[in-house]
Amino acid sequence: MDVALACAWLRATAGAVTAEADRLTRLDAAIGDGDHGVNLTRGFAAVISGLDGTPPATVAEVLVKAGSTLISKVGGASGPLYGSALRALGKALPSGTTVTPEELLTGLHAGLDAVRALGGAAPGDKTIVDAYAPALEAFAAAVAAGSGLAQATAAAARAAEEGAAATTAMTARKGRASYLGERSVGHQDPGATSTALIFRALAGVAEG
Amino acid sequence: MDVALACAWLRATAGAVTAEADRLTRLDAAIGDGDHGVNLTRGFAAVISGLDGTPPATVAEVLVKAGSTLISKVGGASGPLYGSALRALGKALPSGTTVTPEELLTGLHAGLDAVRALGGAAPGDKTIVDAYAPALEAFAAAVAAGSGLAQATAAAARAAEEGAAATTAMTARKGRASYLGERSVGHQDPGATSTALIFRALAGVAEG
Amino acid sequence: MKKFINDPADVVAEALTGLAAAHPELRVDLTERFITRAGAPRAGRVALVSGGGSGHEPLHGGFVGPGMLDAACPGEIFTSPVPDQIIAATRAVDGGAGVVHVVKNYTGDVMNFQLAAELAADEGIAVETVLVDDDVAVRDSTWTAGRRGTGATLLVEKIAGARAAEGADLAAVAAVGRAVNAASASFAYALSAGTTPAAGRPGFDLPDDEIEAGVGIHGEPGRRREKLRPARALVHDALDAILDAKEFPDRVIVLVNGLGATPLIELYLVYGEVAAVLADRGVTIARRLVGNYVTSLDMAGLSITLTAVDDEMLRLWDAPVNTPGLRWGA
Amino acid sequence: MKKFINDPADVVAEALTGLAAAHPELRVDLTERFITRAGAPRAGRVALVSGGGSGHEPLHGGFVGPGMLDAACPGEIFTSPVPDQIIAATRAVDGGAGVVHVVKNYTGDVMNFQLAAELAADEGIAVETVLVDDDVAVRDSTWTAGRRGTGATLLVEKIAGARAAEGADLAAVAAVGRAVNAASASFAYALSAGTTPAAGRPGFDLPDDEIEAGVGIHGEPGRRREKLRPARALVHDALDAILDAKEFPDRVIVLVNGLGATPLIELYLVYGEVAAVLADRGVTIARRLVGNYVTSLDMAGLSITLTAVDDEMLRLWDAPVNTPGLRWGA
Ligand SMILES: Nc1ncnc2c1ncn2[C@@H]1O[C@H](COP(=O)(O)OP(=O)(O)O)[C@@H](O)[C@H]1O
Ligand SMILES: Nc1ncnc2c1ncn2[C@@H]1O[C@H](COP(=O)(O)OP(=O)(O)O)[C@@H](O)[C@H]1O
Ligand SMILES: [Mg+2]
Ligand SMILES: [Mg+2]
Ligand SMILES: [Mg+2]
Ligand SMILES: [Mg+2]
Repeated sequence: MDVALACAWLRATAGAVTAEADRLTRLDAAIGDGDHGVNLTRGFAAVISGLDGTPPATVAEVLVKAGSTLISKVGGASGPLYGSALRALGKALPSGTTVTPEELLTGLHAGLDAVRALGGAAPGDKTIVDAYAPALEAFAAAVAAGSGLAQATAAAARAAEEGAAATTAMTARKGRASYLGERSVGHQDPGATSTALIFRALAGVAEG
Repeated sequence: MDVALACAWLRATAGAVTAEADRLTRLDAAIGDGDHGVNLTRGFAAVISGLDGTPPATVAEVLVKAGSTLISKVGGASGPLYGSALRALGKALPSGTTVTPEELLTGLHAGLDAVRALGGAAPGDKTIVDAYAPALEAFAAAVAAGSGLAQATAAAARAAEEGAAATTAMTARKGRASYLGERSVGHQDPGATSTALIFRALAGVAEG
Repeated sequence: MKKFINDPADVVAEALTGLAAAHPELRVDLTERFITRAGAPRAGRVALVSGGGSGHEPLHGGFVGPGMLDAACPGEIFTSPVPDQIIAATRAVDGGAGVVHVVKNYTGDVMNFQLAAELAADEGIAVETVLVDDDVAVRDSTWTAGRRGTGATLLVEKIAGARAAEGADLAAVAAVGRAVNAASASFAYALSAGTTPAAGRPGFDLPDDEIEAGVGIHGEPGRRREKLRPARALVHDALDAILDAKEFPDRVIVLVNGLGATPLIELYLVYGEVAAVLADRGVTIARRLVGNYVTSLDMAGLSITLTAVDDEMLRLWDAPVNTPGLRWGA
Repeated sequence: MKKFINDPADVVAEALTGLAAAHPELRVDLTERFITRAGAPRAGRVALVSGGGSGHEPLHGGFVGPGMLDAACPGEIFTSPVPDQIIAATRAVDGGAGVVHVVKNYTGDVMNFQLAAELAADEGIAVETVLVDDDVAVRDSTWTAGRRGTGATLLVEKIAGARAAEGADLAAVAAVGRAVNAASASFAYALSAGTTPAAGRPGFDLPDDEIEAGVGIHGEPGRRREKLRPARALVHDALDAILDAKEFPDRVIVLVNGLGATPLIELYLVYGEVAAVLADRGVTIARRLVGNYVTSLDMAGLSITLTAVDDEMLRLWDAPVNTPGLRWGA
């Protein structure tokens, strides 16, 4: 991954969350407060307008800056979580204009750790973690099997989507949906859904 | 008209405004504030529960008491107007247990005068007056022609109903509907409508 | 209809019971249906009595207290009080210096207060009536019932109440009340109708993209129905109507008043637009009030009132007031 | 959606502009998005900062002023503020004696305030966080995000604010805030959902005869949907939930709080029912507040909060407060 690809990833994510804002908001309205789509649209719009000036020189800087922007602009639960994840991901990368799949794997690990440290969610709690963790696992397996970035990110995206779909059956134990208890069952988690969009955006740009 | 007939008239009126409360309220909602049916239902319910003790000894007393009750219980525009009308009607009657059609005519005259003195409405202003005035005229003509009470009140009721229907074409110049100006055209006046119900109730009990 | 009520017929009575329990500093006569402050009557002081249909809370009951009303008479919802209530309240607060009736200009209110004033005169109580008719959405004409009383009622009650509190005589209290009314103009918009418990359905229907411009506080239709537009455009039009109707030569008090279901965040947004337009037009805002004061049940809507004030009125506006609905300096 | 707004994206910014114009006694930083009282920081005094999503007005911006908050950070509608706002407000009001953050217990609020508190610590500003989690509709459990913060926020801000005003130190101010929260329990009902400007449609749909029992102030679903029943029955159930969840050994402060579109007349009616039930249960009401304080845009609904108070808390409750949304003794 180089700087251009990192920037392309963020732009593709911005496009995806904007296009899917309504669906994300609807999912959030069902078991939360109905702002997830608006939150991410606002946040990633700020991220890509931050890229419009002179873009940072390294992949790490791109991602750290994007994370800081999310923290500054989104609010809510998803702002600090995605913001901290991207910051941790960036900070775990070597400084340089390109990053290997192995280095990206380390970064993605750090990102998930940040989400879990800040939010305290475990797999099965019906959160971002339920898409992120399987995506990371699939990515790790692909890298271990010697796949390139395109293949590994495609595997991660598929796993994130399956993970997001699997949240439908879960009872929320973190975030706003946890207030619903059993009534949260039957609804797909908005944060897990947006996580899948983010991994799908990565796979899309990595594919070429 | 004797005391029993006066009481029967009030009971019949109470029944009519209760049965038609929804229509009166709907008419009032269109060009006023939507309480006319509720107002009259509440008022005449109080009137007939006032009759439940020892009924007054004279027709005059029955009607004065009913008028006072309306003033005390209804509020709004219709309470003082109908209340004053009944009080004036009663006060214009000779004290005695029966009243001739001629005496009733004098009383009805006094009632209309009270409405006009208090409310200042002229014929054509789209108010109670537009049903009351033609009813009175028809009653007077019938009495002059030597009709009995049943015939005279039937004529009055028909005239009141025609008068109420004619308010549809009028522009309101008094009461809440006057705020609407031209927009009040096309709606029948609720007060004129309830006036017609009151005269129809009288005709009904006079008929036997 | 979904409301937090028991029997629709009991709403006013039960709300008064709650008001009495919530405000030990008020006395609520549940039989005669009026609200006075503790310690009434105040000997030698002019008393202020107002009233009108319920459903406009905190008006009027919420404005009973030091510096404002001595008594309020709540009628049924959207129905003026009856003379019995008004005379009972008038008697209860008359301290020998006379009583001012503050009456919103609606046929029912006017007639019922008039009958009560006649009864009071029979009993030797001097009554002056201050009629409030500030709603410029209704064209004033000798051929109609005249303009409706809306938001300016709060200003009349506050300023006349302050004048009474400082010991002015009956004529002076009534005079300042009339002056405030004469210096006031209001205009309201509804986005949707309120629902009276008795009717059980909204007072009027508006399509999803239409509003009622110039609506009355009982849901009376206004000047016209129009398409919803941005707040900025609506404020422009409302202020045009207000500034066309009256002169505002000097400083003004501005009231941006919610009609019930409009969030405070929108009222503040609208106040920002009002302040911008008035700055443009060279009108100085001396004081302002933003909130729900003269409501119309759960109507989504708001009204804007401007009152031209002189130093005397401003001094009286700033004087302490201590009521459930309006409180400062106390 | 019908609202008095311009562009939905600008609602919070434009409402802040209006708030700034309406309240010269407040300072509104439109760039950093926070509200402080004039005269901040107060040297040597503990400062109180709160914040949360917008749409709950007058909470929190309307509670900035002497005797209550030093600063408020309004987020986007129903979205917690970001750490930048919170740290900027914290810096602006820190008078050297430390800052208390009053935070409603929502994941987003907690995380954003936590990040800001870490930044403050880096800058050498001592911060104590008081978490408000009074909503007993949500079963408390280590397996969930815990109870939500709702009506008790007002009581925490008022009482801790009074403690700060009299010069207590950081630990003492935080301690009384936590004690108030621990002594509070709330339960809410919604008759219909509010509509955020961004979403443009109600947050949830309820059939014409159903209500949401235990709703959250962002429209979060509650314990259950049920048929609308008379106010008396709803109050009984709400108080059962509250009294089951906590002990109220002595006197209480009662807050009957409208969620936005509920007329005051209904809130008073409900307060009357609350007073009757508590009299039955032997709970003494020391003070009460009835009105719209912690709202949810135009949601039709209400919440009931009970806070068990001792003499000290009552004294602090009665202390003067002078803010746009709550004012007495000043
Ligand atoms: N503690 C947590 N850990 C991980 N993810 C969380 C946590 N709390 C909430 N989330 C995620 O955040 C999403 C909601 O984000 P958003 O709607 O933007 O914030 P808010 O709930 O503050 O309105 C949820 O769907 C969930 O996936
Ligand atoms: N000045 C008046 N003179 C005669 N009738 C009037 C006058 N003003 C109003 N009315 C009558 O009163 C009716 C409305 O009564 P009601 O709805 O009970 O009172 P309100 O208008 O106070 O709600 C109108 O339809 C009209 O016929
Ligand atoms: Mg959300
Ligand atoms: Mg009417
Ligand atoms: Mg009426
Ligand atoms: Mg949110």
